[in-house]
Amino acid sequence: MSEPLLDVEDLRTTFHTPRGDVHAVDGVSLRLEAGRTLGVVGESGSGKSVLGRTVMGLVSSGPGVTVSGRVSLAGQDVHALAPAERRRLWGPRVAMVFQDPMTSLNPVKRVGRHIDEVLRLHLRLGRREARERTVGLLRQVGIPEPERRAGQYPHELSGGMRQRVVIAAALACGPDLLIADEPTTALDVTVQRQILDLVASLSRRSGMAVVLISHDLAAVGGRADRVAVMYGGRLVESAPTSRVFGAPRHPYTGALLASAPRLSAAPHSRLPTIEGRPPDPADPPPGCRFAPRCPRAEAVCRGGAPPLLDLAPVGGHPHEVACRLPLEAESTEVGHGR
Amino acid sequence: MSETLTDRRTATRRPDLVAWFSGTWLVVLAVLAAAAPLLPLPEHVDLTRSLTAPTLSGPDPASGHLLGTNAFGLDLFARALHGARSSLAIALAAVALGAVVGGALGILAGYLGRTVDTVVGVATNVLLAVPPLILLIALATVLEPNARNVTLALALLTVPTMVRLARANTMAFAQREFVLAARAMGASGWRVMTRELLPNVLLPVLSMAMVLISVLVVAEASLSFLGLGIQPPAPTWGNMIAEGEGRVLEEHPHVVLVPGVFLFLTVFSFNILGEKARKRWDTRSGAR
Amino acid sequence: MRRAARALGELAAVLFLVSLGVFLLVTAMPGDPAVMVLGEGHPPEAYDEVRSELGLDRPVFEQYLDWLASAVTGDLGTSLVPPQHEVAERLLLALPVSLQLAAMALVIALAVAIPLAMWSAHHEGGRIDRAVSAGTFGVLSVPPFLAGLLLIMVFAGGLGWFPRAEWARLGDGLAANLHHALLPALTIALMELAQFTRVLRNDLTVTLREDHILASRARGRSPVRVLVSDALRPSSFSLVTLLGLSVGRLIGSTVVVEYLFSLPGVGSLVVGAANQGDVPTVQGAVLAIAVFYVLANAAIDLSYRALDPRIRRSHV
Amino acid sequence: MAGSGNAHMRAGADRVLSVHDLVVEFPVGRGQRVHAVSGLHLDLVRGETLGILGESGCGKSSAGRAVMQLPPPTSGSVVLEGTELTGSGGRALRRARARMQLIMQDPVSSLNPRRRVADLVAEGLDIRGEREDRRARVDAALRSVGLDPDTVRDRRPHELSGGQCQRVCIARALVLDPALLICDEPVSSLDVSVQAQILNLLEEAKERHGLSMVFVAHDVAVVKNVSDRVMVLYLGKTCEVLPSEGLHVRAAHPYTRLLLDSVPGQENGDAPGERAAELPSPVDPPSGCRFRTRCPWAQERCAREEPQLREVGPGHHVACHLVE
Repeated sequence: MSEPLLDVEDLRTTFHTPRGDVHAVDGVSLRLEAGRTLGVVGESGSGKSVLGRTVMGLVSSGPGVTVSGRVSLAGQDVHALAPAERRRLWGPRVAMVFQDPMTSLNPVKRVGRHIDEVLRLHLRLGRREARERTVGLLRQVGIPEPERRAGQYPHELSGGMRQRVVIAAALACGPDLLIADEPTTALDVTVQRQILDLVASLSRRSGMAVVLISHDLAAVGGRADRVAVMYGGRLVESAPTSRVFGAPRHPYTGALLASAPRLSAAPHSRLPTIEGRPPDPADPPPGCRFAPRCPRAEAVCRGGAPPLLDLAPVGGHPHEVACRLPLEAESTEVGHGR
Repeated sequence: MSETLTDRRTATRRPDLVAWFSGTWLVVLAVLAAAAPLLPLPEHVDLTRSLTAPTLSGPDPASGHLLGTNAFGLDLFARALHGARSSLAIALAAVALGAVVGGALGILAGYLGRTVDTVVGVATNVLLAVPPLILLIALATVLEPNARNVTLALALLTVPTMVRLARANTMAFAQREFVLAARAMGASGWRVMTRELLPNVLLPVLSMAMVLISVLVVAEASLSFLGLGIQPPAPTWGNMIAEGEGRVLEEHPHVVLVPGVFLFLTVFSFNILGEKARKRWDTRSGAR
Repeated sequence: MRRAARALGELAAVLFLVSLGVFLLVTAMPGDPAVMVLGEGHPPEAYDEVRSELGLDRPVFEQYLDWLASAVTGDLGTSLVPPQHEVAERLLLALPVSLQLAAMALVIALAVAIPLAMWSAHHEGGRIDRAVSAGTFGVLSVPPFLAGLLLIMVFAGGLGWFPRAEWARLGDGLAANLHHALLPALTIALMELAQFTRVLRNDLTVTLREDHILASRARGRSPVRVLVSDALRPSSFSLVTLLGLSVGRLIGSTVVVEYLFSLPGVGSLVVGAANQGDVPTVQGAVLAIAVFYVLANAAIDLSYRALDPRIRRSHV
Repeated sequence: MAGSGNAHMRAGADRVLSVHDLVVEFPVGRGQRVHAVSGLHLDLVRGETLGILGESGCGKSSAGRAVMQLPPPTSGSVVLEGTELTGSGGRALRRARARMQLIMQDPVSSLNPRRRVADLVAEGLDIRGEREDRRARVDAALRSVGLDPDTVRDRRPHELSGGQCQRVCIARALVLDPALLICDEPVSSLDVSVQAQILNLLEEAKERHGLSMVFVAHDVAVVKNVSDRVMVLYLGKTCEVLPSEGLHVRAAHPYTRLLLDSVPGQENGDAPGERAAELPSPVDPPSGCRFRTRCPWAQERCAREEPQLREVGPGHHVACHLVE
């Protein structure tokens, strides 16, 4: 196995709030090799966005926040770096795309300047050169008439076009890793597909690794090599994509897959549901966070946090599950997709 | 994410002590002011009764003049408390009047729109076309300077702010889906305004009222200071401070400092509490 | 374009109604202006003569039209109080003093407030931020007349650095002029300064929380660059709004401070006239101030377009 | 399509709702208008669910609200249980609204934050002045949506989760015993696991109360799951009307196919995709077929001539020149 590009070890992000400590990320470990795509899936409040920002180093220890554990990016410990050194990573080594392209572009700056600035800051390009590169990048992300578009303000572009601009700015310095936090949630279905296709093709072309964060299992499914499922700040399952869809081992993953309506199913078929509601991050249940909603839960599940164990047959890709009573290996035959 | 959470923490923890102090000061002041005529205080207004009292004496509890006397031998503590009576009563009455009138007009204009909105809007703009203090001076030129007229003038000053605030909030809430939901259930316009909008508009209006009280206390004091408000020897903080103009100030600073400190603490307390209220309740400021 | 025409029409309507209101002040007055001119014990013929001279024997609306017509040509009538100067002349003489004070105050306030707000917002929740916020609250609670008295006590009385109550026109030399203007200008500036700092700081902290700031940081920009080039400009809308709101307060403070320092500005003029019941002078001054104020606010509204490209497009 | 016509309208008496030639336009200044809905026809049989499918800007929400007369449409006719709603103002309209209820996308925002759950649910009863059994009817409504009256009755909306708020919204619609429920993206702001609960709840409510339903959403799988018939809208025009059974196989209109191909997990490499990404402005929609600017098969005829809805199978109507 090659040296991973990203190696996260027992990462914990805790916000200290008046209501008590919120363990947004609670002991997550994961690895990602260069050029691969990892999907991180979870419902709102699962900690997936905070995980992305902590990996990036945008959230770091300070007043009100404690980060522990280790994030190693191409051998460098992100959280041990001085702020100025960490900033030098952002752009050339790791970049981020945010959920809402309406708010992630500065409304009073022209489109081109968002990209220009990164080029001149990190690559020390001259004005002219930066301008040419900007137009090239806009063309590369599929924006028609890039020269004209560069001079426009964000509000003059559609949502999909804006997200392309955000991606172009993220890619400007050729990062090794792109963290995309719900990049398509705010967009229409048809546009959503275009953006995901774009990220996939850029990743293929430049060998860039991608962490694709989403609430939608199916959206991640078609693009990721591996999928990690989060619940209540922890990883509950992490496996090759086909295994997650074909033979999920964690009851939560299984229930999540089953509760999404499927195109192939007959109309008016009742959907299996997950009863109850997600845990309160300030006051999580003891033991397995999913136990209160889990039909399989027994006393042992409420005892202590279940460890993330590899259940894959020897020699196969790791299939890690944090469950004391996992589903049978081939119990549910869930078709890929809906 | 991290910033929001930290902010919430520091914001809830820090100013509580200051807020408690402010609240205590206002309560104590209000109680003393209300009870001032009943308290055994030295003379505060009648010059013929202070002929024997020392003039311009400094603060000295032993002399019976806790905070000293002014140029006519009138007791400053008594004057400050009686000044608080008129200041607080005028400011509160004016704000209440302004909130009721302005709030009602704002909701009507915001919900009904069209002609009502245009008329109310132009009227508001006319009132706002004259800077507040200038409007007060203009009114003071032609009106008898008594408590009622000062109150009415100050109330007029708050109406435009209240109209704008109520109108902006009404328009924001009217867009919210619960108003649509109420209409979908057959609610009439009157019901929507009184049952759906009013409760939501009330909180920002009340918190703005808190902020405006301090503004009005200052406005009333300014008017008195300029000799256009309630006339001496009847005490207000403004005309008490005006007594200290010129040389008096350097030789007997307490003449200015006593009413000055009362004014400062009161305005500060209203500012602190008003800001706290606004942070908690105001969703949308009425500023243009 | 239609929007601009509409705004212009509304502006005209407001100015018309303001002038009507200002004019009607006379009718609301308890005393009789003619008596005021003549003093007590006047002969009855003289009374009628003065009344018709002042136009008081004609219908109110006619009087108004006359008054408006002369006001537009720059004739604001004469003062009721001897020496009966032309109101317009006195205003013109007083105006430079007030404008200079207000302008100096605004410059001082902005020069201090912008860096202070940025510094404070950058350290949100920290010790500096808390100190600045406590300080601004304190300053906001000191009305200008009180602040002025205290400043006089310390800097003019105790330390003797500044004159206490005189004015030097620009003709007397720039140094003398500034020496006399500084203390009153500082008094006026204090409250604006505190207000600007507070609002700008709050606005910056909100802007700094927006996604595009995070995105800019994620591209590796330094916090100071982010503050200056990404956050300040979106926040400058509220600064412009604030300028608009502060003009009214600024005029009020200038009036009070001129009166306090006995400076020969519009404020002293209007307060003196108000105390003497000199209605024409008050009318003239209020009308002039209102017109200035309305136009200033209209100019500020216009400047939004220059700052926010989103508004720029939707307005045209 | 994006074409017009009313070939898909059915004959027969048992219709809860029929809408003819519905047009919704909004002025946007400078004499321009947004054409949100242009000539929409639809009908609804008792107990039926019609799904309206489309992306943002297709006019699906405007259509739902125009049926509610919130605000009334620019033109067209809306007949609810034999009563013409358009043009009937004031009191008569307010009475008719009790028969149709609206469920909206953002459950938190559709509840007045300053009121308690019991009052929110009873709101329709209060408006109608129905005072008897208020408490009992509210409790029954809360129970029917799976909420425990004793725990939620005195709570305010911000103390509930998004899913619970949506249940409250459904309860307050059901308490009025309506004939028609218009659901405007009722699950799109909810998490997947909660979404399934709400969808099941709507199905149960529909069966128990004999409701008819108009279900507006952008998610093909969700719409297919709840609907009997599906209508696909694009830029204010109807592209296709078809039974939801077998929708993913039978859909014929290029736009419906594009929507299906965009469903995550359904990507298929050899789909032709689309031509330009930009959605045309609803202020100045394309001539002829409105979808032609994004349609991979568009021909010269599509710009000239507006396609009409034609029957291509049982209950299946398509507005496209190219579909046989």
